[in-house]
Amino acid sequence: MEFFAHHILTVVLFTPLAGALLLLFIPREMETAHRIAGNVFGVLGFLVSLPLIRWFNLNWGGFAFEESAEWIPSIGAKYHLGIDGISLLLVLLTTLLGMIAILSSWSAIHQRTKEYYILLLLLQTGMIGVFVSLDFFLFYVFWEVMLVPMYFLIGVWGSDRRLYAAIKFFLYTLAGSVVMLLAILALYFYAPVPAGHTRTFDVPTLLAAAQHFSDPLKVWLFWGFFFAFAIKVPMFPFHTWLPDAHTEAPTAGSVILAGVLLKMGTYGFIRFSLPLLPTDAAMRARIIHIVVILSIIGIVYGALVCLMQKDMKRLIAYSSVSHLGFCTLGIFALTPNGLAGSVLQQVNHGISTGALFLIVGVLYERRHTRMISDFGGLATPMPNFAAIYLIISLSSLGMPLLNGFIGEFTILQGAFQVSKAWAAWGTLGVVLGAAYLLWLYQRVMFGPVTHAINEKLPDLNLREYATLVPLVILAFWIGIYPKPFFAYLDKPVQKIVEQVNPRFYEAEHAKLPPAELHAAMPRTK
Amino acid sequence: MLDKVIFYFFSGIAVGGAVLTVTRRNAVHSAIFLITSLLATAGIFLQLRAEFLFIVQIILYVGGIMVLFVFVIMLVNLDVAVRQIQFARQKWVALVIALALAAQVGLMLWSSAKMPGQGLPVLAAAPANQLPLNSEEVAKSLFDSYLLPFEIASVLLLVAMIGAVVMAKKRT
Amino acid sequence: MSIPFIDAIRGYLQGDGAVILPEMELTLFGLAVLLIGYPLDESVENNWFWKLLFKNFYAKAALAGTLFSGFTLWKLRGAVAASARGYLPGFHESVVVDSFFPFFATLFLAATALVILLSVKYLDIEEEQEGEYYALLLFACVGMMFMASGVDLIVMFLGLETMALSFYVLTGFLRREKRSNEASLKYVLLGAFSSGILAYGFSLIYGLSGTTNIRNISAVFNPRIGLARAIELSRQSGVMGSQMRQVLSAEYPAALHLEPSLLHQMPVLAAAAFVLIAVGLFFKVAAVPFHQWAPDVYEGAPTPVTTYVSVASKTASFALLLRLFLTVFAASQETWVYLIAGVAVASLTWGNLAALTQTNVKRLLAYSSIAHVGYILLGLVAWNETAFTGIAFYLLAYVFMTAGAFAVIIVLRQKGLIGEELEDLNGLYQRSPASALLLLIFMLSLAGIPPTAGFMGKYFIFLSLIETKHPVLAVFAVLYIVPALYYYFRIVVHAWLKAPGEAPRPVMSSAQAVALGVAVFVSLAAGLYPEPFTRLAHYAFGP
Amino acid sequence: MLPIGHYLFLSLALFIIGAIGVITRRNVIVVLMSIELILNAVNINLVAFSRLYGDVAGQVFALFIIADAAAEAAVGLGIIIAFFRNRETVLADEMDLLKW
Repeated sequence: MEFFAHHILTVVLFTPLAGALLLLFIPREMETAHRIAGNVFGVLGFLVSLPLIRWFNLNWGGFAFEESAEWIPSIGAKYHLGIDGISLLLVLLTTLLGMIAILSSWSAIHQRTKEYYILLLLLQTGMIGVFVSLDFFLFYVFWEVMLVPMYFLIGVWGSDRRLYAAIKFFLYTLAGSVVMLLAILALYFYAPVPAGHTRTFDVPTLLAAAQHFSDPLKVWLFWGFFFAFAIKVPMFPFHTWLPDAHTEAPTAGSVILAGVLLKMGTYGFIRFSLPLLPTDAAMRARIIHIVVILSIIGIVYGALVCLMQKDMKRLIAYSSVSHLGFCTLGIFALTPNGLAGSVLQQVNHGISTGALFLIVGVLYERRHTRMISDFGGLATPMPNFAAIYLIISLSSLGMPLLNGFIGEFTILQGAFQVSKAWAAWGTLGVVLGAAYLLWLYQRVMFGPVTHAINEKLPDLNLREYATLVPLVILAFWIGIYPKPFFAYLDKPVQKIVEQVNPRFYEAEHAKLPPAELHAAMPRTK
Repeated sequence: MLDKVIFYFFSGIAVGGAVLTVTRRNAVHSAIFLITSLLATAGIFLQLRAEFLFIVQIILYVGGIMVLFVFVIMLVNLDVAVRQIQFARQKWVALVIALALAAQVGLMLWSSAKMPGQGLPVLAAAPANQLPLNSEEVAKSLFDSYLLPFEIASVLLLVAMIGAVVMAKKRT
Repeated sequence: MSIPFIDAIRGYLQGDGAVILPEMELTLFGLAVLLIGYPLDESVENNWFWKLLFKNFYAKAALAGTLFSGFTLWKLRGAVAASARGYLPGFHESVVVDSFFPFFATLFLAATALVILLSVKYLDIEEEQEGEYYALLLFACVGMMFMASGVDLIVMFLGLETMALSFYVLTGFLRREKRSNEASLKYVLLGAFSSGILAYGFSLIYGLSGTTNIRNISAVFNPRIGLARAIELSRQSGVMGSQMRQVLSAEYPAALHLEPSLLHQMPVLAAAAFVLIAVGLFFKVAAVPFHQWAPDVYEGAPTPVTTYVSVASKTASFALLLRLFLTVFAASQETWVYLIAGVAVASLTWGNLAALTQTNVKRLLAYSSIAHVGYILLGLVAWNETAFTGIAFYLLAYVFMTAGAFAVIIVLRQKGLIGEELEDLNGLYQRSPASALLLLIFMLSLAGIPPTAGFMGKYFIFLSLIETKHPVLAVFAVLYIVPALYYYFRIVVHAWLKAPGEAPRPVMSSAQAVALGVAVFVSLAAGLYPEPFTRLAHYAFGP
Repeated sequence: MLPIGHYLFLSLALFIIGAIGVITRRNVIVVLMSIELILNAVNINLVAFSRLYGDVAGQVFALFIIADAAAEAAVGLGIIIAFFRNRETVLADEMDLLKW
């Protein structure tokens, strides 16, 4: 138990990997055994991550559960793990969605089950690794390692154009990450080395050192990281891999892609890009301007494209572009509200979009088509499904009392503090979001049953409830009582804003009498 | 003066032979001109007081290697070769590049010849009173300073022997 | 008891002989393979005991030779560490055993051993199981080892030629195969041409310095280290080259101030010599634009020989190139760096782009290896400690991952199936999951995806480019990973995602399994826990 | 002894002629002969420098170059014979199984 407490991140990180290794030894023919083992380790992976919630100290501003061991001393790379509130939420989201994704594949995957579960579990380790690494070298290794299982998940179990989508996903992401590698190496090289020390890849050390870099260097580094993260998020001009990958991937793959993989980009922005913003006000403003405009284009463009889609999965994929636009907008507003809202919205997006992909998966398993025109009036044969789908749709479009509202509202609040125009464009995105999601719902669920074959579709079975209900509960929870979630974000967000936008707090202090300062802080207080 | 005459005589033959080697259609003619060129080179070796190399050049090169060439030319079907066009398609490009390269290196040599010490960064030439090298000294140094290359050369020749046997023997 | 003959041998082995003992052992084993095989042939046929002992006798003997030599090398390494000067010279300083030599020699021996393991079954299928083949493998390795240990132009050149001649013959070893004939003919013509160019460059260097020992040459070429070298030399007896003797006896200060400015700016003749030597060596390592032979030779040669050519010949030529560039041409690095950078970028570009459209796996890997040369040359552009470690690490990784990739192709070669086309790989995953997995790992390593050896090699190269302020080259280099991944994954797609055709299940022999195991172990270990390998690579360029 | 430049020019001329022969000729035997010319050019350089410095190394080097030329010729001609047995041609252009 003591070991567990001291190495909890290692345990969380490697539980899925252990499962993958175990699966290697199960003979190829025993498909049920693969499914059981996969699910056991999916659940186990989630369970071991739960103590993180309890043991996490909300008042501790630094990284918690830190572990550090020598790895490659000659180049200064370490096995260094640790999380703060932001990564905590994302790790939990990963383990939860991983478990659900594994469960959702029970009856969807019929060929090469062994490899399927191995790859899902490997992917899980890779994703957790990205969120918990506090060493740039380790971070980069996980960042790239994760691409290979995803490539195969799309390439082997995807639909018709899977080969194209898989390699497109791989090449796009790789192109961004190799540039990031250069940025990491530059950061590593330019950071001053104290006498008697070797160089280091340690994230906190390097980011602290980066504060004293010259502005032009910081700008270069910023853009170096930017491409990797922007492709991953994906931001507007770099988003073209996303519809293909999401559409062609199997259901579990889409859930993971939308739910977790995209968050790596936004996580990277918060963790690595913000500290690299130049100190010079003009330079910084220019960069932020570019990024925010790209985010807003993403929000509006993504939503508009959604209105024209005929394929349900493609529609949801484009909606991700729009939703992630909110997240980046929130991050680069550089206000506590924007940042906290952005992280929460990332979680929300994982929940809602993950659930939406599961819903499409449910339909796909029954009809083997994703075309909107093949459905219609499904509310009649599948009432319970209709109810859950409605809740999820509303959550995704930002209905009050559901999670999406909290996230989007906080982001818009944060953006409004900086610029009214940004908030206005964001609001337009919210409106459009309501339009395409409700229209989709109407076309699929309402009206008379248009195809005879749809009349006899069975409603959700127990396993499908098990995948969807937790997400619905979470959606309500965050929508009604988000305080515990914000509580995790409070300290880290404050730390980041103090670092990257110190004048924000000064201005707030000046504006308000001390007594009211408390109230002006993000709604977490 | 005599030196110059001898030099130009031999080098004229060497260059002329070389040019004819690469331009003759008939491979046998090429081989004969190559022999001429190599013999002229042997003359230049002699002028440079490398008597041992002079002999080696004649016996080994002209007597050994060239006989090998002529044998192979006889073995393979010459008639076909003669009737074909003899130059590869890219010859003009190649010629231009080669000549440009020649001009450039020539220019380099020309300009360095004008420099003190003829552009050579080492010391001045050997003093005139130093005895010219002779076969004895070559032999001594071959088995003393250059013993290792000598040993490696034996491996090299062994490889060549195995190679020639492997390549030329008929499949059993 | 003292027998004069034995004493003489013992004295030799403790003196000069000790320095070339690994090479001597290999040569002896090569001779044994050549000579012993024949008389045993007939007795082996009928007796089960002899059959067990002498089945694949050639391969077993050759493998034993590499192991022996490797063991001797290991002991030699200890002797180097214990020596006062940090290196052991021999034969009037025409060879040295320093930290550079054991690293490269180990790579050559490892490559040779891998190729021997991979050859046995292949030659059985081709019905060409002959002692000469293994003897030539060993002699080629001897040549390579002299390329790495030689510090005399003559030794280096002869080592290079021994290696090259062995390769010409090995490439054409399948005499009835027309492609094999053709490949070896192209190889010998272009190879001999490039050797001629290289020799011409060597003759000019000799002319510039009056000596063939590269340490003395670099003393002449690099005036700053000249003084130190002159003093060091003056303390030794039996210095080679009357010219050097003349310099040192009385007037080395004069020698040093003789045309120092000329030396500094790389005189025209030295420039010409450099260009010729560089061109000759670019041919050998197959750098653009001197790469044309590589795809043809790779495709036509028997696949184990292809492995050997691509892995060992390239590494050995780099060893020679590094030895020369790091000593003789070190001072003029600023002058020639542009040439190298141009060749590196051209190799990266052409190698990666031409590989995109290949349908023959061996050809594809040929172009990809041209791209790898580009990365290694970029290390020479950066020219700092990280870069040298990177070059050594890259070569190490390259040896094992490329050998592994070819090994999978060799496993595919069965009776009636060549297995070199991309289509032949279709459904490899269903036919042989283990080979498919290994292939995937090697492809990831070749592409440079962590955590594999290939990534660590690239890591050092990229870092050195950043350290020496070559950001544009660095961006170029990293972005070429993307097309590289694309064509490596074409192979993976065929092996993993395409349906199998009629092709039979490949059967892996135990020798092949061992070779693949070693290759995959290094490819993964050097990526997951690179520390020991990093130290090894660092050690190659001196403590 | 004549100025060293004379010998360098002679050797350069032979080298260039040999190189042109390698590049332009299609008859592989003649290509091999052109390579012999190149090596011969190398030897002229080496012997001339050896005489210039009164240093024996050049002559020794030239000796090894000759040995190497012999070895290369033997192997090269062997390969040509093997090639000829299979293909009945000695023209470089007819080597077309592999993309040239």
